[in-house]
Amino acid sequence: MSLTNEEFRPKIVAFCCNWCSYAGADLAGSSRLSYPADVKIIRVPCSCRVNPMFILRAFEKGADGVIICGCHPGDCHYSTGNYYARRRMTLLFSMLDYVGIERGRTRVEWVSAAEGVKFSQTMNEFVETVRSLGKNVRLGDLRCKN
Amino acid sequence: MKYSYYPGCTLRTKAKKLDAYARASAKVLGFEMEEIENWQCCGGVYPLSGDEIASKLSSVRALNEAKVKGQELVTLCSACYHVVKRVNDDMRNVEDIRLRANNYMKLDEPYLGETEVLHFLEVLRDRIGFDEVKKKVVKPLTGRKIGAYYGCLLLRPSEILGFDNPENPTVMENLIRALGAEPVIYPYRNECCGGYISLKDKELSKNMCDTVMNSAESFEAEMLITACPLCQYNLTKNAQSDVPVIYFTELLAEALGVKEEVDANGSF
Amino acid sequence: MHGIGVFVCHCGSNIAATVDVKKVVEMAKLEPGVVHAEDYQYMCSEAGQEKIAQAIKEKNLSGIVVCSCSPRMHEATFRKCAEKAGLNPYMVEIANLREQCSWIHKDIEEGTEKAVILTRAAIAKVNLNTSLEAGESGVIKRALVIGGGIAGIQTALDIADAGYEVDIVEKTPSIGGKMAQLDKTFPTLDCSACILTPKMVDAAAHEKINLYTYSEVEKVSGFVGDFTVEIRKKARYVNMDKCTGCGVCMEKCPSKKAKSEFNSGLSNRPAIYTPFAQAIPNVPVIDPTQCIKLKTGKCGVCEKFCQAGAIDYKQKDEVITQKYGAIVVATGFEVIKLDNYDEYAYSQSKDVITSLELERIMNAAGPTKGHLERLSDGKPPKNIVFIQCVGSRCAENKGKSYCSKICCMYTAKHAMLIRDKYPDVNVTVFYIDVRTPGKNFDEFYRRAVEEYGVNYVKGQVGKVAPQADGSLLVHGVDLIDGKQLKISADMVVLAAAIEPNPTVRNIATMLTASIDTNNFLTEAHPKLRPVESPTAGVFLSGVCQGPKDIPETVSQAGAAAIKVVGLLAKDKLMTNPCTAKADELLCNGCSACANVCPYGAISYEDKLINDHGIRKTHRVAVVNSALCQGCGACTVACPSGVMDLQGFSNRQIIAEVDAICR
Amino acid sequence: MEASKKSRSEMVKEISGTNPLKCMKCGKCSASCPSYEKMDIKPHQFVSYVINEDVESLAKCDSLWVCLSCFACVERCPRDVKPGKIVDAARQIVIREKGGSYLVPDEIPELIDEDMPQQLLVSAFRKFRR
Repeated sequence: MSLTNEEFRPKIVAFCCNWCSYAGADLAGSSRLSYPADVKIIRVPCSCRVNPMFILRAFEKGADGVIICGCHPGDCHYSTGNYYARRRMTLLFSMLDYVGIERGRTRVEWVSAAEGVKFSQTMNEFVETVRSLGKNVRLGDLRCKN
Repeated sequence: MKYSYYPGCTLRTKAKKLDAYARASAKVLGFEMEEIENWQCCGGVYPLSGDEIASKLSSVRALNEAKVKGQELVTLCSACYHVVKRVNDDMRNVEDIRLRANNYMKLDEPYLGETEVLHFLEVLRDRIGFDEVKKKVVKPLTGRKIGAYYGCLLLRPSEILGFDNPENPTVMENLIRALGAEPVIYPYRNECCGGYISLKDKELSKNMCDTVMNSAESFEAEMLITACPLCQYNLTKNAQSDVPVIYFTELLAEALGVKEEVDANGSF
Repeated sequence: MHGIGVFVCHCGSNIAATVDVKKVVEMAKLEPGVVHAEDYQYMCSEAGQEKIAQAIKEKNLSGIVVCSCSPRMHEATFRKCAEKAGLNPYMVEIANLREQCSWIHKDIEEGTEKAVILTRAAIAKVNLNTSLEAGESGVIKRALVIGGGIAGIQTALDIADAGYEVDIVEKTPSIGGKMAQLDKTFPTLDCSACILTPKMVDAAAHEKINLYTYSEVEKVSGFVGDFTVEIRKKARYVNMDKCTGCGVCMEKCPSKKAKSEFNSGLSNRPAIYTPFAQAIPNVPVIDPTQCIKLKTGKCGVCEKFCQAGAIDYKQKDEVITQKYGAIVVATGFEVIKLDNYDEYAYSQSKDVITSLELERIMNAAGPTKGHLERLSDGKPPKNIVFIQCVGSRCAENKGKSYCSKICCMYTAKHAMLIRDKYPDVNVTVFYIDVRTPGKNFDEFYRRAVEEYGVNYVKGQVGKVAPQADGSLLVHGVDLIDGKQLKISADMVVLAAAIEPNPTVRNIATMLTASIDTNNFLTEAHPKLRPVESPTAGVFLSGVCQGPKDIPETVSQAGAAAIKVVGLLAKDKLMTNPCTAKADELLCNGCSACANVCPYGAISYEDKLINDHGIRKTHRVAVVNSALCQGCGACTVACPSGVMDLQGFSNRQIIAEVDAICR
Repeated sequence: MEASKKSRSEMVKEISGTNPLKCMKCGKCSASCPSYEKMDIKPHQFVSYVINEDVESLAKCDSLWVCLSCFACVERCPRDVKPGKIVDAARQIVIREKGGSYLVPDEIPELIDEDMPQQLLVSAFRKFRR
């Protein structure tokens, strides 16, 4: 599967909580459930550790999509962290939508440690959505482009 | 209360009774079935192939007409119910069929499965309630032992039809109870009568119908009721049994005291 | 003085097959701060670790990145290795090149490209790592076992024998669980009660074991080594200290219409009852939904007849709070509801029963005193059909996706016992596969066929039709002979799937232990840490983790116990140093952080702050690092951005983001 | 030849919208089928034939014309394979080809009787002809 130049390869940042989603990604890996290499995972202790600033930074630095994965509601290792994440991201995403970063580029998904299949499916879908939206041009840092 | 009504081809020809008794009963029970205008035959069987559109369109037309009138769509014949409800499910859930059907139909507003499809029995159970039906009974069928025959089309696939428990249905038994008779529960009431196979293979249908009728007889049913003209035909014609098989609406009309009136007016 | 070392593992061919490791090394060398990079076959091996240690010492590395498998696998290994070589263990970062890269990408170009980026991100992060010191916390030398079946009993006995206090919380009035309901056990056919009851007695008599029966866990807080648990002791209406267990109350109770849970609803029990004769404790409870006195105020027969004066209608639920160092979940299973399988006529015929109901029928203490008879008319059956895989191995919308594991063996057992005791009874078993992995298991099944003449038919049953004469016509298929079968049976036994006890969901939530889509508790590692939950201090015993038979349950119970003992034997636990920390200089004490902290780890102090020579006192947030679990909720809540999480700091994560998006 | 064989089994999967690989070979479909005795290829074998890409045999078999689409197999299949839909898809492939009809109008007058409901005829037409 060699890549052609024309094919758009989005940059995707995935924040995964250590207890559920990162483990779910590991399970997807050990079960050999593939998803596009465009997805790069950053491990955080909990989805509530994801500061909106990180997401803005990602878009500023050229990310085309950002996804946050946490434990299912009620299953958070820290009891309530994912609820905070959900509320914060709802606000942030609507603000991002307002400034022109389409809803399809941002997503929150609950993936448990046992859901390797869901992790891979989610990433496949998300990458497909972002691909269809094309390159992100909003919020990009226009200074000193190398 | 007014419902849109889809009679279907057989109810206009060989199964006029099923229709006439239902209308008369509905009047007693306080609801009206308004026949939709330009209905066409449902096709008798649901086209299972995912790539067929044309054979689904007659159902979509009927469904859309009910939608425009803002009414729920009622059917009496099991086959019509089965076909129309499954097409409606496609229109709700199968993107490809929804898109192609709408492209073909060119409606003012696309049809997306908004209409609720109800079988007459569901109207009795879920809209009127069997307690209400019971109150309207003037000639209770006390002492009679009656079996329900469901066949396949009303029950399966339950995932889509959601009509009743597919392996142990109760709606017709509850109706029989409401009418004052005793329901006979026998295990083959949800097994196939042979359906359209009886056109080319009477023997096969005969085997199946005998299984059903023998089972019902062994549980001492004096009579069977059904909602399907084809089941009624097969069970009457292809089984070696003297137990009569009639439409459930006839029994209903009898208990509600409107049977004679219908018989006098009807030309069956 | 900065110097980062990068170590790329081949993991045999696991990584090297789809990632060009040499290229990753080359690219890593170009990153700022990197002074050393190398690759090796197996970094986690002794030789690999030696390479890392040597590089740390020789090149005086300030931080290392290991590009290998998931940090959940070997982060601890490499941290220990760094520490031995004199580097702070928190100066280690892992780039997950196996689970997140080589295993899911097939194209080497693509895999390598991603591997380089993941490595780059880890390097960017480790550049900003700071040395952290793990704190210490104490260990409460007491364990809680939730569930009093064979799993819970065995775990408790093993922990107690090692000298630690154990409490068992059991929600029913007696310990014993499902095993107490069984008649015989495979593959040896010894009587279940004979091997279980001594263990129940041992547990009750053990000076280190304390039983809370008819009790439920209500609330759990704290963390490994220091859990606080609230236990609700439901009102028994019988004083446990006074009751002598004579049983007169049960005899005299006029309300006898409740279904006996122990007999799977096949017989009735009084409102005041012990579940079975060998119940432990042998103290009855009054079922408030059945007791005439409690419902209407009139009756009081049991009180009248109780010579010990143990009846107490005014007893109330009692909530006790207890501290534990470790918690074991042993909540077991239930048989599924059969509502979706009405083709087998379970709800339509009394003679269609589950295997657990058959256990009760075959048991001498059961509803038929051990005589094999039909529940409809009490007649002895002549033809019995067993149906396997009822609700197991199904598509998601049709039932349980998993194999319930125990059914093949218990069905062979039932078939054999019936043929042994009633040789004139024909037994047919419809099966899809006969699964008998286990010591002496297949031999056992073969005996059922070869010695006892049980008729095994490969195929399923489509319908069970109850006939007017009371018989059951079984419509099946024999796939080997290619024949549809219609067997007239007088009893049909369904091997219904088992599922985790429904209460486990709630318990898992309280313990923040992860659970899978089937409600089985997830283990920390499916192969290497099968009895530990990913949540530290929580352990798994028995079917709550996955279907298993008695021998397997007992071995797992012992394994969970040794893990608990290993934990309780420690005097101190190292705490996670990745805790939150406020910048005192900038904190304005607004309380936003404390409001979101689930552990109450943040308090406020008026502190004297030296701000560039200006000394002033102001209110600042102080994190109790012993309580902080490091979730990071506060870091995002802080409006001035002064709360940060050590090990996952804002700068570190931003550096990772930048490296990925570069 | 190989290629066209393969495409026919793909066609069955496409038309039926089912995945025969989900089958665990329990035989519950064949245990439930009311036409079993008259079938030369049994319902569970249908699933297997599609997996093994032998739609040629299915196209020639009698089972196509005795399946009633009663959906007992679909309702009871624990793996949600929907064998009835597979049979129907194979039948579709046959009747869509020229000369594939199982019912010709000329034979109808002999087959019908006075009481036969219209529903029967339209159903049979749908199932046996394009």
